[in-house]
Amino acid sequence: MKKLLCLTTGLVLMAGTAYAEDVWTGGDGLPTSPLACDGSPATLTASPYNGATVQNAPDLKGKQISIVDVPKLIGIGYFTATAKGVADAAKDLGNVDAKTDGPTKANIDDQITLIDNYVTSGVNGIVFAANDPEAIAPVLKKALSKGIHVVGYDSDSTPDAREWFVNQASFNGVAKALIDNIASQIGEDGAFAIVTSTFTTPVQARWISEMSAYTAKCHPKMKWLETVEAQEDNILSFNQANTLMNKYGDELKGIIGMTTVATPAASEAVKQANMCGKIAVTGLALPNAMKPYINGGCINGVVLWNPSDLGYAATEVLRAAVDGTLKPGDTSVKAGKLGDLKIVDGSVVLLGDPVTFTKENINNFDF
Amino acid sequence: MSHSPSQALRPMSSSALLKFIRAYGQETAVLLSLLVIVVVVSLINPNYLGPANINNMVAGNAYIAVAAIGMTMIILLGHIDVAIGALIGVLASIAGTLAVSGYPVWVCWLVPVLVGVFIEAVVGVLVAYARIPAIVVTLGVVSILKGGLITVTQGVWISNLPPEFLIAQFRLFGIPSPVYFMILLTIAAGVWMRYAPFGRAIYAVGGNVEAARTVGIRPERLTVGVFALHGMFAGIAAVLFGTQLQVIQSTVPNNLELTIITASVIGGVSIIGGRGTVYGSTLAAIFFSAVSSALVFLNISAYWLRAVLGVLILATVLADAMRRRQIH
Amino acid sequence: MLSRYVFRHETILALLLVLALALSANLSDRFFTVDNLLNQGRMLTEVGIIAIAMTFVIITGGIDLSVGSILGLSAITLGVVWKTLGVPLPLAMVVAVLAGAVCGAVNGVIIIKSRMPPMIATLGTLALYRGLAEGISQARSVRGYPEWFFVLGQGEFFGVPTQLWVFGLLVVVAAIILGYMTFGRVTYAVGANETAARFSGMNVDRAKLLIYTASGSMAALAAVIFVSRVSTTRSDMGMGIEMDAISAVVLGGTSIFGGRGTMIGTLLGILLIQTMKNGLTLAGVKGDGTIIVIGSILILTILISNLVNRKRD
Amino acid sequence: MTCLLELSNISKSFASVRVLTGVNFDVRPGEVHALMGENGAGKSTMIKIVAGVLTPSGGEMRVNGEAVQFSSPKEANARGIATVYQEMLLFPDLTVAENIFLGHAPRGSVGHIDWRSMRAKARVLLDSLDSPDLDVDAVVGTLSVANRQRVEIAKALSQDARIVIMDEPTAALAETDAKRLLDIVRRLRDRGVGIIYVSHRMAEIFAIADRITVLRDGVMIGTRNRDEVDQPTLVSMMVGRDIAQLYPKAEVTLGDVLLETRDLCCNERVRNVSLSVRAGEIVGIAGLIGAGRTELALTMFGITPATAGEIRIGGEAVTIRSPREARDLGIAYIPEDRGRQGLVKAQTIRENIIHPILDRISRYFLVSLRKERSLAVQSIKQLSIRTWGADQIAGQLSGGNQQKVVVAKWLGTKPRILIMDEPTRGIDVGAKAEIYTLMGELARDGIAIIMISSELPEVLGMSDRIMVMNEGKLVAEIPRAEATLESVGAAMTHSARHQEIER
Repeated sequence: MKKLLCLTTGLVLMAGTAYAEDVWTGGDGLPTSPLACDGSPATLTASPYNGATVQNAPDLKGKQISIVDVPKLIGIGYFTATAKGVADAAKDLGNVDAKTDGPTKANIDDQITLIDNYVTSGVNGIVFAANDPEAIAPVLKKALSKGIHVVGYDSDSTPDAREWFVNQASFNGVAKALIDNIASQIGEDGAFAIVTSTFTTPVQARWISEMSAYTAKCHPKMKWLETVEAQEDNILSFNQANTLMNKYGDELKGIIGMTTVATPAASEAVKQANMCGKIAVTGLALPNAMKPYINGGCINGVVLWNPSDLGYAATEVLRAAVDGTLKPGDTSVKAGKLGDLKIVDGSVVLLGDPVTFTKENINNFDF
Repeated sequence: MSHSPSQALRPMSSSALLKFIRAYGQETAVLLSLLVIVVVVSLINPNYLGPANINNMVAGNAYIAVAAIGMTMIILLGHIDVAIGALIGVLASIAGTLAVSGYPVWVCWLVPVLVGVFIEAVVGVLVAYARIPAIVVTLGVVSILKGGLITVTQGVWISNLPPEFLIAQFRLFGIPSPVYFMILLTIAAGVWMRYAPFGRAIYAVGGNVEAARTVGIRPERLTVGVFALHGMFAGIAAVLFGTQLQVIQSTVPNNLELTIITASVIGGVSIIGGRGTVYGSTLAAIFFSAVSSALVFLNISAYWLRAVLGVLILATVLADAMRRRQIH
Repeated sequence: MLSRYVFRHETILALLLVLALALSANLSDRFFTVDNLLNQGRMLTEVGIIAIAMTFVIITGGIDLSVGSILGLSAITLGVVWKTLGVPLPLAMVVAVLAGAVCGAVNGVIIIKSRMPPMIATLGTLALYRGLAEGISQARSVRGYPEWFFVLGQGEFFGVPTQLWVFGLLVVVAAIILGYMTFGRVTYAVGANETAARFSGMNVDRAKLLIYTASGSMAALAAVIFVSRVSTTRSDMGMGIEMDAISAVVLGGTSIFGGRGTMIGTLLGILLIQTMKNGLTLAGVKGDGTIIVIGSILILTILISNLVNRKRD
Repeated sequence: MTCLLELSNISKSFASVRVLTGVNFDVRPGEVHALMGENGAGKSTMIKIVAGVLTPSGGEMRVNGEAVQFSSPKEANARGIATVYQEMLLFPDLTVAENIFLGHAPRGSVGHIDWRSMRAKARVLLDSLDSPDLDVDAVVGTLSVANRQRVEIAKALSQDARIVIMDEPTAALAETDAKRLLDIVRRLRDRGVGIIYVSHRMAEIFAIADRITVLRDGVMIGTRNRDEVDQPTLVSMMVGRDIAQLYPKAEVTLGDVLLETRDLCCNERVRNVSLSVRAGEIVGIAGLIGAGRTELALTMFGITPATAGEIRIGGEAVTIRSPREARDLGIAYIPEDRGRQGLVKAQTIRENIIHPILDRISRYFLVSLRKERSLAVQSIKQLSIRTWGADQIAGQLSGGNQQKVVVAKWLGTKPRILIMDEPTRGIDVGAKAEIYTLMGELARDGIAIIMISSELPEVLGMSDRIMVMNEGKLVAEIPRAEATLESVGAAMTHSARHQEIER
């Protein structure tokens, strides 16, 4: 029995080793378009509108509308912040009833069911962050066909299933910010590792692909050690970060957290291991979760857009679409307190460049 | 005579070592597997056995080990609790909410334990007196706890926790406190289950309810008591879980309950009840973090972690089934 | 007498369902529309199909926790066989269902041969099958299915969602098997007293093997419909669906100890849960509130049913 | 001399059924008081009342002259009453020492279980029971039946019991073990313990009992000193009528040999059994529990297929690998454990009756509800099953009527060979008589019947021939004319191989 146990464990581990790939970055394998190394802006090509059109929409211009915000999941700080943005925009606009409801797990089926129910209940607009771009498409198309306006944020669906998508930052922009940030801390020949959510999460996989391409293009000597999964689970992220440090020892100079859960957890791991200053951590993170580490001097800086602004912008864009002030072909849209936002790639509203939170500015943010 | 299996076993009983292995077979098996993993992986990458990594491996799943102590008792009785994951999430959030509201830390640590005892005692009453199967009760409780947690916290992370509250980050002689909790509670529970009449009664009821009645044990009362105790361990596990980092999420790891149940089962608790100790489940919890760490060290994608665990569960329980067939 | 008891539980359920329907209709005028009701049918199909087979499994006194993972593995099989291996899609669908059947059969063989408790055996394969799904797919989604494929999950047939026909057909077939066919009698006998069933000349092992294989196949069929409904394949599909299916079956009056339960009960259980999910959402209750209600209803229904039952003994 | 225990006018009813009526019984110190009666006579009910498991509906119970009322076994224990249960209520995963002391283990200074002293005390106890070979640390699940029995007795004695109830303690023991057990009983008696001893074995009763009380149909027939009675008197007290009356053995002309086995084996449990049964013949198989009788039946019925040897049906060699194959060859088996093997108690009579013939009464796999009902109604009538209808739950019937349902379900397969394992266990005398009559009728119709029974009067009364099994072997074949309690009993207990099972 003991033999059996050991044997199977050994076998499975060996089988796993044999199967393991050499360098597995965790990217999605789709084509990439890394930005220029020097930061010169990418040429924004104006392309024709490629979003969907809402059918038989009632004319609600200026009238009171009710909208629902469906994030990937509820119960994590990031989407709590976007929900706050949605609520703020609704308050600023004055003629929008907004509500946030989402699945308790990042589960495609629950999200679809939820949206479907809201379509039936007859809301006027939906803002969403998709768990899967394809899976969510049918139900969104159904909403469009019933005269419901649909705007995405954070994680897109296929373009033909929504009108507009508010992009927090372009994929290659985030990739550049993260890689440049880590490179500036650990040097051009430093080695780093990534803690991501799961390899199945499209957004993270996209970023990682872009990061990999950008590293190859602009920081060719940097060593990408490996990418590990930690779901949206802070204890697991913490453990994985620890394991990375233990595995690579002095070789590991930096960790990039790809989720707002992983980055503070990795920071905590570095702090608890007394490796502040020896291992740099950066990544995507909410300022509130990072304040102890950045103010304490353990971590230099993390990258993120303002998720509240993201929710805010999505709501503003939706209102503009309902009112007809935002039409296919427009190149910018007015978004309340956020001012004018650019529109690229046919139907993508750009929130702006990602913000790097450092000791200097982090206390100005509260989300 | 040769047709009784007992004959084959009897001559061995003179050897104390064999006796030990026979009594703690599954525990020994887990320990050996753990050693095999440690030896193999550290040969490939010596960093695996670095003090920091050992610390992480032992501490990383300490809260799972603590929760598995209670789960072991529940399974010994022949029941199961699939709500333990959600419960740990709820109790951790309660602890965190109290902490940021400025209550003294001992209140923040004690209240979740008491709430855990209360909730599980209610489950125990439904199981023992209303005779609803434990899996049905706890299936319902999962929904109530999960929904309740989101409704109450609105999904907001609890941050700005006072440093003195973060008990899981305390260290003594460089070893994080969860390790002490895990070891002390495991030994305390192990000793209690061996030396306390109440502890022995768990084995009696799990092994043969009717026989237990004839020796004066009241199975219903005992069941409620064990569930309450299980709630206490859940509460302690929740505090350890919630204080490990600087923030408390209102979600728990996916399938946390399955991990805890698996730790108990791999640790040697017979799912039919009546046999097993808490030492095995604690070893199993450490074993899990050793495997999960080994996967990173061996560059094996975490995809395979689940497959490995699945094979392990099947192998151990198969071994248990085979051994049982030998006994009866 | 047995049928009388069942009638009682089903009466409670039916009353609850009527109550839930009435409440939902009262709370939102959009609930009682043909459109919404049919659409709810589309939503419940996957859980429903799995619950059909799960009813048989639980009546034999077993449980199958691995169905969610089998769903994931079959979905991945479908995607990989079609896209990576280039097998024609109709054939890939067959292969996917076969893969599910094999997974189910493996469960059955483990349970029969090792006499491991089904809960533990399928807890093991739950992890194993999900691990395989993730390993095989390397976590990549498969997309780009042809348009005709979506007929199954998104299309309609005589104005009713395609998969609802499938589900309806399966419910009827399963109800006939369970209620009127020899196999149904064997299923009940195995659950109520396995030894007596064996001594009555029934092939208990074959029945169990068939039931677990069917459970795997149904999970795989649900996977194909699911993929067709959401247009994509992911390795995390179906996570946790086993609990939904088990809840529906148990709510439907099937005893977790085996020997008792009906297809009508399971159907009522599924409908009740879906009605509450839908009705509460339309009434403005959020998802977290809804699951609290469902959890409470599950415990209360079984509690009431148990109390009624005990009084009668 | 004061009695340790005195029962006066004790009655017990379940629902509206009276199982004990006005029983008077007493036990004196240093006495073995045997309790006898057929199955269903009320012995177990009486024992359970004394042990505190059941509370009497009427009457008075005194321990050491003091009136008592027990509401739990624990209270009976506290009064010095201990029970050695027939089904052995032990914990298979725990050790010998712990099984003995569970619930009243020696405590240490902080109230903890003192394992060292517990093991030492267990050792002393076992030694006093002449069992120095029994390891106190052995896991009970690995022990032989005889050793478990000793653990049970040690458990009873561990609480200073003054009264020990022993419920058929030798039923499963081979001769040497049974003798050893009787020695233990004598030791206890000599220590002044009062023993209530339940047994079917006449020889044993006469060897050990001081007084004998006979129960029949819940009524006390009488208490006699051992030297006042002889075996035939006891038997007629138990049975209540002439054996010839109870066992209506009809003369039947025997037909051809229907079933024959040659050197049939099933592992170690059935060894080289060769027997034959003719049409219309009733062959009784006697033996101790564990002698391999049931195992032989299970082998012929395909539950545990033969590992060697041959089975011939109507002269043709056949292989039987499953009950279904056995059924198709015309073999039916009425199992010994009605509740576990014979019936699905939670289902209706109707459903139970068609279990073995599901395939035969269905078309296109659809069960013919019409045929099902008519078969059930017909069976109820034919076997006069007392029920309110075919839809009554089988578990609600009395033991005798449940047994008739089992018989009915197997008669529905139209068997040529009927194996009946303990066909009258736990059913009342009336139902017994009906079963015997039915057996006679079936034999007259040309069915070959193999009857396995532990009730010797029944075996003697009904069989044309008696086979005796011991340790898996057929050790004797006795024609009806030569069969007596003594001859059969001797063959049963005489170990073919004089080896000790336990070292």
